[in-house]
Amino acid sequence: MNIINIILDFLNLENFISNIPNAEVQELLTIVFVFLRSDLFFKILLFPGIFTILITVAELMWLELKLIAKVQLRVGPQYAGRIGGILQPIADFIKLLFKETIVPEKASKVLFLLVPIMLVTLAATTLTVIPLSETDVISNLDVGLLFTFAILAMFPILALLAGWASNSKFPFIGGIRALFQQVSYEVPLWFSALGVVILAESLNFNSIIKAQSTFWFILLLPLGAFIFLVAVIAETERLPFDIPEAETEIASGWMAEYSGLSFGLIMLSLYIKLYFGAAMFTALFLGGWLGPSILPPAFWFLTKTIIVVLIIMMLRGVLPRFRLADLLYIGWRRLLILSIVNIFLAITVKLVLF
Amino acid sequence: MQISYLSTAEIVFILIAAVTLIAAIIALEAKEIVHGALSLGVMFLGIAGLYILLDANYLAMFQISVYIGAVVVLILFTIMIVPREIWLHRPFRITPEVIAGILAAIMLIGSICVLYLSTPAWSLTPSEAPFDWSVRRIAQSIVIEYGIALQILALVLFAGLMGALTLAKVEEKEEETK
Amino acid sequence: MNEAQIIDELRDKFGERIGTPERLRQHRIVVTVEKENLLDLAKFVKDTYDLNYAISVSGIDYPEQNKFVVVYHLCKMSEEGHLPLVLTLKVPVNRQTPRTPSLISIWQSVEWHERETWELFGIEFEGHPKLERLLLHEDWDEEFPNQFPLRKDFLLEDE
Amino acid sequence: MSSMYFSVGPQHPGSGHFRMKITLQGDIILNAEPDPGFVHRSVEKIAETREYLQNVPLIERQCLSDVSSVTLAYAMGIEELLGIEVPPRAQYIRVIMCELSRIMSHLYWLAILGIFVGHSTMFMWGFGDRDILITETAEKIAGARVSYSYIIPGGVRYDLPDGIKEHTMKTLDYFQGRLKEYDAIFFSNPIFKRRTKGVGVLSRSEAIRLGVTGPTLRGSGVRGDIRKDAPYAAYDELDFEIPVYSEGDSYSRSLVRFREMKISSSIIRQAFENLPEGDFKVKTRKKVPEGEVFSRVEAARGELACYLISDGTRKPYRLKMSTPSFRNLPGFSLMKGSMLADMPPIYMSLDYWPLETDR
Repeated sequence: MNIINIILDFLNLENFISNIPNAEVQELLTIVFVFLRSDLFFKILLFPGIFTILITVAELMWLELKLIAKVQLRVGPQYAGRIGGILQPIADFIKLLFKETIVPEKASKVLFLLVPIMLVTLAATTLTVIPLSETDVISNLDVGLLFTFAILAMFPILALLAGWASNSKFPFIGGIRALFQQVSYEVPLWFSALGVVILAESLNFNSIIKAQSTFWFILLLPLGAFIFLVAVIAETERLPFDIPEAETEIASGWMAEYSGLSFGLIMLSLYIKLYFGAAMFTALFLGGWLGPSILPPAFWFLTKTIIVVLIIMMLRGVLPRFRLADLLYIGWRRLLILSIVNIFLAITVKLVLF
Repeated sequence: MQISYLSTAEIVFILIAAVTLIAAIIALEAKEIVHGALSLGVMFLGIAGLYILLDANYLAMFQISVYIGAVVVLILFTIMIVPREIWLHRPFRITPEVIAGILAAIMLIGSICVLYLSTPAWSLTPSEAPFDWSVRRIAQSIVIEYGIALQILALVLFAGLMGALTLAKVEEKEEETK
Repeated sequence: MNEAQIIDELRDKFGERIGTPERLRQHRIVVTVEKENLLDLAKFVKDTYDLNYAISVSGIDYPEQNKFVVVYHLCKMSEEGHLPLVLTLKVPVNRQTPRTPSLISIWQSVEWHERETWELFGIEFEGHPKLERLLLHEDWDEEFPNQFPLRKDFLLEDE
Repeated sequence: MSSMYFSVGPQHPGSGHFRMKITLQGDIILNAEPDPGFVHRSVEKIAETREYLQNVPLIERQCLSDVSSVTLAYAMGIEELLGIEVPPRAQYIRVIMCELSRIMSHLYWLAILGIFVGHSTMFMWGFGDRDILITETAEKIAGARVSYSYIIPGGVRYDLPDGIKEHTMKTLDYFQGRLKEYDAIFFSNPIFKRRTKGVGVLSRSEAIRLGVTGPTLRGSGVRGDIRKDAPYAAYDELDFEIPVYSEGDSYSRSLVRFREMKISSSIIRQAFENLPEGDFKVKTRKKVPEGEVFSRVEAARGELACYLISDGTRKPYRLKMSTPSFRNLPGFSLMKGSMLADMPPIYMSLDYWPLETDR
């Protein structure tokens, strides 16, 4: 019995439907209501679906504002909401909602407007396979890890398309940079996750998490965890790898021409992606929802994820931006080799411990 | 009283197939070449959807990450780097290539028809005893059953890669001497 | 190398071809030179005294005397710093046909200064590679044809 | 491979009121041409229509981050023409204000450099400390935060207020602690070093040939500083060193400015210690005798020269300001051949101030 069912019972719409004379419409609506009352719909809409993600992401934005403000000896948002401007991201989003969306002249209009929507859709899709607890997962896919990587592989296309569709030079350079960066950091990302797969003997997130009940994999594969974290930061375009958005070089890069709601959607997708990267790190290396059973597993998962996100955010306070050439150098010459070493380490650990 | 005559899997199949086909046609016919490349990506996505319908999740994921994550990205990148004018204004003319293409299409469709007619039982739903698609099973079949074939394939690929690198190197040197 | 020496040497070397070198105050020497002898003098001071550093190029408008004066301020820069001495070259230019040779072949650093002087005074520097709009806006010529803001006959609105 | 042309500025987060015309091939900058003039106000022309004293607020508008040095050059020129001797107390106060201005300007530069390489903390710290520490001290002395028109021909406008010495000393103590933190978080940062070391190298001879000035020159190994070479105000009575780095890259130019902030605070301390008693201003006449004068000061961005011609009236006949930013314009040629990502560090290491160029 979930909250949607309670609300539907309260509204008592089924009674109303049974009075509809047309039998076909009646049956169709009945099927819709069965879906609305189902567990799947609850998972998609409320927990661990859209609602939870939006709230988490909004509060992550607020945490970032506050945390960076602390580092920079400022106060940060204060007025929206009672506790230190906790509603600031929501206020920001509402502001963006009412701003005009300007499409540049000679831009490829359909693509230009489609890209933010696709970005948010993709970002949200990845979260369907991340388990907040053993049961709180929308789809317990047997190839969950591969699925997330497959979706991640589609992000650079969208960044490139955003840059191309804007028909403007800075976004185009930004798009190309995003492509370079994300494609080349996908390789270390895959390879470092491979170590985990070797240890857990599975691509399913729940099985991977369960395999960590004795040791978290960060203890067994510290090198892999480090590579994975770096690659996640690069994939999510956070500092020090925010090269595709480098403001002072190429004026916000591939999202330079976006404004209003479409810009809001892009920011939302980037934050969902950040949350998703941290969630993946949690699931692969920090034992996911494992934790003392005093509190529910979802609490442990969210706590660990938020801590990882905060670590990534803290980097923004202390590190400047890399050059693209340095980034590619690190990716191909250092991380790739290290991640291959990591696979050998994983095999060794596997042979010794299990 | 029956709402639909098709099962859910069949509806989904028809939708995905339609999207795939339309995307394939757009990929060939689009005037803006970027749109064409994009619909190629959509087509690959549709094919991945078909794989999922056939319970081949592993294959579907690789379809997405290899074809969309690598091939489409490469195509898009190449298109965007090359100046736009080259792609525009290609008048349609019946050349030997066109005739050959039409012939090939007829042969392909014909052979598919022959295959379809010669296959007795044909169903969209997965077979009764589904093949074990688990990752462990795939790994075993790749490494143990087809291990030698894989090694040879890897060697061939490696040789090809080295050859490509050598060729690229030679060209670079020639450019330098110029 | 003191100022009196430089003045003497310049007088000996160039004689009538330049105006009398004048010591204004400590570290400041002013030489007036016609544009025909400008390049010779510039080469000489650069080679002899190693005045390798051009500080500024300015124009002055004297409408009553029907002339512009282009003023070069030169000094010596070594690894250990400036020499306090500043040599000033003054080049009178006819106001009707304002042309003078550019010193860019001797001091690279006068490039932007000469371009600015060209733009604001209308003095043409022969041999300057790029005399193009620098500070004024692009449609200045349409709005104020043949007017140069730093000339004395260009009046501001509140004058 | 075809090249790509675009303008950085005037509507760009990394340009200021100014434009760079960049031609890019791949990721390499083929050509970078500065295009100043977006904020040209013809200060030199307006100065010819105003009286000498009225010009003080006018000319300090050309460089709002470093107003003291600009007005000091102008005031020194007039004093030389009038033949008056400025009282020693005023000279010391001038030194204090000039060094405060220098710190202010360098902090501004440091903050912008921070955000240019993507370090937002340096940006916030730089601006925060500039506003809270330095600008406030200047306000206590001169009565305004930025454009205080404090240095006038004949001395300074007001005497120092009571208790300013203690306040400044306390501020400087705190500020020097902050400098250590800047070093820890920014100048010792490996990514910052990687982005600036060996980037935009200007050799010693080339620096002299192009006629660059100030920290840009000193970052190339030339010990050129007017404060030492042709001392003015009270600089010849104070003990300070000139930081010089010989690598000539963006990093050494940045380090020169960073060390200068520390040296400036020690100069201010010395000036307060040795501050003589006496007048802070002498009477001047409104009419300035005929003549010409060329006065030079070392502003925050380099040598600032003021060429003043008087025809014996109340207004200057011609006033030419040769500003350091204008003279650093050839430095933009350093961008040729470097990557697009090197553009912000090179641009900022020149410490270019568009308003000063345009005047």
